Amino acid sequence: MNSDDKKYWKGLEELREEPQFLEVRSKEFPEEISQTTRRNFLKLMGFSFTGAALAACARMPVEKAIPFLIKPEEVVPGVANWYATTCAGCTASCGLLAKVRDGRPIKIEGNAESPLFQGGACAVGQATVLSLYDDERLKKPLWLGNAASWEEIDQSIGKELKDIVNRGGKIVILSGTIVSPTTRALLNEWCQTFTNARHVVYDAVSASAILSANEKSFGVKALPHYRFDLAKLVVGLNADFLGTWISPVEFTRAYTQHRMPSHDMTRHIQFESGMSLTGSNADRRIPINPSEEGPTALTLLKEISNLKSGAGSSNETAQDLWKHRGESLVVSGSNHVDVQIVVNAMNALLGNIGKTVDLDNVSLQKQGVDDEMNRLVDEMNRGEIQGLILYGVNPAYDFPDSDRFISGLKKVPCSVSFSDRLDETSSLVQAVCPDAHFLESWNDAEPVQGALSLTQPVLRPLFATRSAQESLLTWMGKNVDYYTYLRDYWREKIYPLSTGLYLTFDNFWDLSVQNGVLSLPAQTPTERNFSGSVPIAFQNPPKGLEVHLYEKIGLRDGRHANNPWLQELPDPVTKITWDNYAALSPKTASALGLEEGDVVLVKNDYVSLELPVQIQPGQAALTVSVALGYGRTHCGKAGNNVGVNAYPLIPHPTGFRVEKTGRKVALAATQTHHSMEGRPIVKETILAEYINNPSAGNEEHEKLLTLWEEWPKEGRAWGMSIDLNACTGCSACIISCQAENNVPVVGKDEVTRRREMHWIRLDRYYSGPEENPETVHQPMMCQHCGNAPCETVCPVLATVHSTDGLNQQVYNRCVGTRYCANNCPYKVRRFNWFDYAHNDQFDYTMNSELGTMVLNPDIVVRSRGVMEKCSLCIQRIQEGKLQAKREGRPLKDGEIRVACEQSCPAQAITFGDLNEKESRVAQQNHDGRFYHVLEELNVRPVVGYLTKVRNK
Amino acid sequence: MIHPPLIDGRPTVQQVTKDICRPLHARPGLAWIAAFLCALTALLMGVGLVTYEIRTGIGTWGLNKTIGWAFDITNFVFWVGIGHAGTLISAILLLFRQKWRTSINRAAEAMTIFAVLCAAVFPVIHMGRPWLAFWVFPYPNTRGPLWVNFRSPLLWDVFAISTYFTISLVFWYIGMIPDLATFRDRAEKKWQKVVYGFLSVGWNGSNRTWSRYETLCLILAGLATPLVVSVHTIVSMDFATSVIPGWHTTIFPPYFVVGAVFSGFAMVTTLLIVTRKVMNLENYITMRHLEAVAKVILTTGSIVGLAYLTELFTSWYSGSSYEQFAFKNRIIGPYGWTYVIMVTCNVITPQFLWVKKIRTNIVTLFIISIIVNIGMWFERFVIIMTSLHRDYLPSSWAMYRPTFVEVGTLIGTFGLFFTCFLIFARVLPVIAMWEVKPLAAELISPHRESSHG
Amino acid sequence: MLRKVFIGTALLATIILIISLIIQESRRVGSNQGYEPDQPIAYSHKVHAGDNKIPCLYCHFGAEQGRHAGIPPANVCMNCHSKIKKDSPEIVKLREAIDKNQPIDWIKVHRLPDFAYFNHSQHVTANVPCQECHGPVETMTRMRQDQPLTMGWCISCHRERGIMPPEEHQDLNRDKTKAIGGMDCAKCHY
Amino acid sequence: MVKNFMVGVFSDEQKLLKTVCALRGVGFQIHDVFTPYVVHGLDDAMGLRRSRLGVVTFLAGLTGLALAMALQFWTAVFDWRINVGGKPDNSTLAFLPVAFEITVLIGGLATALAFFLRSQLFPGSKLRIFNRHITDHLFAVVLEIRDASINPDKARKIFWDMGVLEVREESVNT
Repeated sequence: MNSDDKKYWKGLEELREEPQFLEVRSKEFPEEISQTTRRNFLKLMGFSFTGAALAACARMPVEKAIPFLIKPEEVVPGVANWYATTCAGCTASCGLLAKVRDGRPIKIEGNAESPLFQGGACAVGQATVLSLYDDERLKKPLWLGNAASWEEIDQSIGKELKDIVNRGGKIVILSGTIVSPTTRALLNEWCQTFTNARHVVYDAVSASAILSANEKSFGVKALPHYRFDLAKLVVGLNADFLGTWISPVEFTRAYTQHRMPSHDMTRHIQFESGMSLTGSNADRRIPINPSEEGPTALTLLKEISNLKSGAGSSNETAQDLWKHRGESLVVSGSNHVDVQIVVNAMNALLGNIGKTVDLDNVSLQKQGVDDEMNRLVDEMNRGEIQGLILYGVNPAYDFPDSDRFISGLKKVPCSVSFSDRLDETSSLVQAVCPDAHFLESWNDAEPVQGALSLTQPVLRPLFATRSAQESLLTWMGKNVDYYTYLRDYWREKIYPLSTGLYLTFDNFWDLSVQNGVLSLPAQTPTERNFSGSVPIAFQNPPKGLEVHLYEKIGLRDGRHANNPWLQELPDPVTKITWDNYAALSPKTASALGLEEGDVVLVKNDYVSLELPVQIQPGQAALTVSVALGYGRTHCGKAGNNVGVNAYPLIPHPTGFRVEKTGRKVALAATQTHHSMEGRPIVKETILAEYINNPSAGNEEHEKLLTLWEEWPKEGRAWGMSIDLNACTGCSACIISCQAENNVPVVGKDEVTRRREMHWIRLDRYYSGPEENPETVHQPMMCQHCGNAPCETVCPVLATVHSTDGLNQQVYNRCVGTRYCANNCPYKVRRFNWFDYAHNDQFDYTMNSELGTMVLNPDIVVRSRGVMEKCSLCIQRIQEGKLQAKREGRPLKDGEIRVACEQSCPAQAITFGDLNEKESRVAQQNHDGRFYHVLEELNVRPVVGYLTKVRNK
Repeated sequence: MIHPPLIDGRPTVQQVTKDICRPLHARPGLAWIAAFLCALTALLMGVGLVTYEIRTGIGTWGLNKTIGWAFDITNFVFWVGIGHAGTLISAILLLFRQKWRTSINRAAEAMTIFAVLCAAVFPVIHMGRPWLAFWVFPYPNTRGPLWVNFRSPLLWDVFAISTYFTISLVFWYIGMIPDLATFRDRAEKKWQKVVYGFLSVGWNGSNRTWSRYETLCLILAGLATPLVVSVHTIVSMDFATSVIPGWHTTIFPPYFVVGAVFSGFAMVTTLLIVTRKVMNLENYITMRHLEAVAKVILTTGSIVGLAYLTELFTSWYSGSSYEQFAFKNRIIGPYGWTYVIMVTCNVITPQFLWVKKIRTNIVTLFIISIIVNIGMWFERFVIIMTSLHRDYLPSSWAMYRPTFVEVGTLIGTFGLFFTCFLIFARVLPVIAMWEVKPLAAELISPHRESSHG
Repeated sequence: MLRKVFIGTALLATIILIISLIIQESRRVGSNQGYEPDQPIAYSHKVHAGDNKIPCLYCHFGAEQGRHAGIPPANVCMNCHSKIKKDSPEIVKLREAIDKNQPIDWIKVHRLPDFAYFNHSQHVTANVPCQECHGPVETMTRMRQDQPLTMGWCISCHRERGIMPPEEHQDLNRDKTKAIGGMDCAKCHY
Repeated sequence: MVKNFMVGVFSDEQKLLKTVCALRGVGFQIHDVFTPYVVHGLDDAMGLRRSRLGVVTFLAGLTGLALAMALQFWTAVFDWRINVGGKPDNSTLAFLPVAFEITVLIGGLATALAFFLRSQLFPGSKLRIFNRHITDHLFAVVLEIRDASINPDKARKIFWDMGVLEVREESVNT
């Protein structure tokens, strides 16, 4: 097929909707003006858009792409295709499916074929589709700050590199952890091509200590593959493994597998400073200061060795660990080698090495070693580095001593960055060669040895960008494209290792691309002897407050700061959006006379930061938790100057004081009241009681009477159940819903006014003492009540019940009285206070041609003044039913998966037909743990919850 | 029992005509002009703010996902409540043959019309898409036709308010026809002759018409009386039929109706005290009128106080923790101060009216009437806002702070109200001459058989 | 008296007339029934679908698979017209457009507001003849919107017809008429 | 057609009442009496029947009630049956408020309309205004001199006896 064909695809019915055309038409039918400027208009903006448009309408989006499952002869307008690919949101490299509609990827979901991730996808991964349409991305390469063509760039850089080689100067490729084996091979080859070239790996948030500790303890400088799925007891030490640590989706999936209440339910004990997502899920949580990590671990180690020697111990955690030896797991997020060595010793003593700690199929994430980076910066400052190629890193922002890095960078004659935007670092370099978005490029990944994953482009590059690998290949003079290079690598290195039955390599390749993931046979993990030396004691920290730095679930290390979806994603614990802050324990705050929102100076002898105070129950006394990843200055309109950069605090985390500035700011929180007030909203029990009585904690049910005959439930009766025991609160569902349903971003001010638009929210409640409360997370969306209070009060029938049990909201009928929202006991309805699309006041996602391309064309973009809410993904229900109808078969349970359900890494959400006795959701409706929130109101929701069971 | 005369100064029938028709010939006084300019300014500001709100979005108000109504519906209920006194005076007191209503019923009815007008603004502008407000009427359309939801209290409101407005307007106008004829016959300027000629529809004082006219007035009064009760009952059902603790209360219909009468009479007092001063009508609107009104305020104020107590008792007795919390939160929650204002203004202040000196003193009466007006606004605010801001799920609890647009719109409706009222005072008979004249005639020849009013 | 009766009758008649006119007109609000624009190429459905009996789905193949029926790409035209009537002035326009790589600005005749989701394949699968909504296309020399395409019009069909003939889908009992076609708002509005 | 009237103007309602009684006592048909306000006892003196406007109100109200209930019932149960909040399609109780309002509205408007029609009051009405001061303080008794059976002098005498202010005869073209 040639490009002419593509044009004609475009020209067809779709082209008619271009804006200029609409103007003409609107004169003909004036009453339709307002109607036409919605979905179709937005959808088709993409077609008039430069590069994307042509590729978009190709019969196949990109020549070599092989669609997942369905092999279309051609793209049918209005029919989505799914392509398997791999996430590049962090190094976890989750297997993804990209939904491509009319040539544009519009939704990212987890790939259920992936053995590690099993269909889960985190908030960040799902939000990457929005970063594809980020207006701040560079549209062309830059040479000395000016736009240039790739030929010019290649020529100039080629010359520079040649000069350096001739001079015998050092060239360094500074990158984040490379999880792609092919890219690693390419970098090796590159470094060999240029004499004196080397590759340095730098992770802003590194696991350097684990690597070193393992080298010292077991002689393997590697990040082990932690097997949470094999652990019956998990002890975490400041490791937020469900939220941000190493591979949260994989860990969440593995962790929740055995968190279903049963005799062998996994138990989880967490020692931590700030209240993390992981800690909020722990069965026992012990607040400790960061400096107590070592002593705590050491105590545990001693107690366990006492137990081993038969001396006994009074330490509960140690007893528990000893009871579960061989099937327990101790993890620490500390970046102190000594702490990690103690943890290693503990795992070795418990016989976990080779079982829950796999050092034979190691994780290939977080390979950065801090010392190497420090050495490089020293070299740069000494002027020893002649060429520096920055790939996927932003040290001018996230290197703790960024000034030293910048001064070093200025001494590098030739500096090149592959950054996709002019960020803090790339705005200082000589040449910026923008890397393509991962959805635009070929690549592979191996997050854990033997678990391979392929990235395939789902659309042609939107701009004149080029994948970094392609650039490197060009500069080393290799005349192959990266696709060929990748395929060749797989032919030589991967294909021989695969055990599947393939006719040819082509067959192997096609299937691998189609599936997106490939598992190579794994090594049998072996037990290893601990050979390190355990420190005898840890130093006491200087007087003052200690700072505990952490990553937030949305922004992580800050690379996604310009993604408004992630900025507006409420922190799962604090529920604050668009900011970082100094979290203090209630006691400390009241001792210092501080209230929430007070702006304070957090300072020690080295650094000082101005941050608003957030009062965090469960925060360890005398600690301040501050999130990294904020305070970007060069990431784009959404993320610039949001919060404060806390990286400079990394080297000096102790001896802080907090000083009041007298100013006060409002933190944009989506929830401001934190107690359930004794109401039975989240029902919970403890395992021991549950085992005696499966309805423990859920005994009380109202006897519901009705005055009149109920409406018949003949056809389908959709329902949902949410397992509060599985839900970790990771908030992936929020982004999934936002992407699927065109939920607008409203910005910090509007969130402060409590006007966020998320259709699904995660309610978080604390109970117990405020020094160390118990936490519950509860996803809350429209409960689709059978006797819906909202429906009765709408004067214009804009919200009524469907025959299949859904509470329908008809946007185009709504006049906006908000009566329904007032009368909703769950407060899940969202009102369009303003026009959020095409409004300069809300310049986030829907205000530019590019931003609107992410919109789901099957869903209306709601206009100002109408109510909206969760529809239980009615478009997916319709699509599923249509598919079954076209194929002449009944629907199967689980065939329709709503967005939040699909993305949930914990698989806490189940959607299905309540009228079908065998469906999972109908079965869960008869579970002893099943209940409806606010059951006594007799509103008869179809969304129900399963009680939370704590293993304590 | 001998009552003091209802009007002072023993005016002749001719004098009555002359006094009431004075605005036809005289230029407006300075006080009137000043008041009118103030009112107009407020109105124009209101119009500007509403325009801004409709162009930009409801987001210009301080509402949020939890609190969907606050100032808007508070103002609506407040103004509807104000309106009730007018109907009560003209209709219910007519049925009870209370003569003291005669000099004040016209102005009170005008107050009703203008208050309902102000009230009707809010249901329209509080909509997200007010340009589609006509969708609330059941009319044949191209959508199937798609009708409306007759189960929604908001729809009942539409019918109640529009019926109330229409019937009040008809009642007011019909009651004015004889006086408009007087104006017509006294008019000097051309435009006055044309306008009053048109409005008085050829009224010639025929007793055959008078006879029917009396029947008509009685019938309309008979219709208006249950109507006025139904209107505030239906308004209260906006809340009473909901599921929100603090709203879902069966006491609301009588409580709202009494509250409406209470606030309405307070507003009547305010207006009459000003009108009699500005329009020199001290002889017609006398202390006896004001005292009667004050007694109504005292009675209804006490009933309102009883309602507050009953509400508290019911919430305690219900055993529902949500109900109990809602009321606890009203009193000692973050908006407790509004509850304090409400109780102080509505329950404590009117009790001073037991003292005759206070209720027959223009100044104290005026102050109390203003306080009651404020208190009753806060009552609606307390009911609407504090119930919403903390309902079932604590995760959604939120705070509310009005924006300048909301405050300005409230002031704007006062502008609308007073602009209308001041124009009314200038161009229409402020006092029902045909009802006052028999009283004047009686005063002059007291020996005769009394005529009814 | 006679005069009064006459006037009264006339008045009543006028009122009834006005009301019926309002109702009549209000039925047409938002409908472009009868819209028949000039197209850049004088394509005749009568010649193709009527005289030559080319099945609708040959050109509008999208209708079977997805939401949009689609205006066929020019190369579909050229399947035949590379041989037939090559020199007709209209075909020359078509070829020129292909040569110049310029899309043809067809004017869309049947338009639904975007808040109404309509899926062609759903209706094709349910054996709704194209003519039901598009009128006697095979007799139209120039394309015309034959039906009102208002919500009331959609609804009247959904009300009256068994949306899916039951005998064809015995086993799909629960997904039948009510569940698939039906009158639920969210069948089309989401 | 030309009508001849005799108009007697009074300033006192007692005199007026007596005059009317006297005139009727001697067999005069009172065409009408014009007053600035409602004079108690005048209806009896003139022998007026009670108005039947109430019947209009009742019938119109009943019509309104029937229409409102019918519309609500028909739209909710027959024309488009929709499940609204699980409430029964025929939510009769919920239909009452609207039905009540419509009853009052139609009843009130119809009564007012009937009044205007019966009294021939409408803008531009050609009703004779016998004295500009009738809407101020004067009263007028009007006899229509239809034929010879009415003796104008006899009437005039009664008027003067009763203390009339002024008596005149008028011819009106209708």
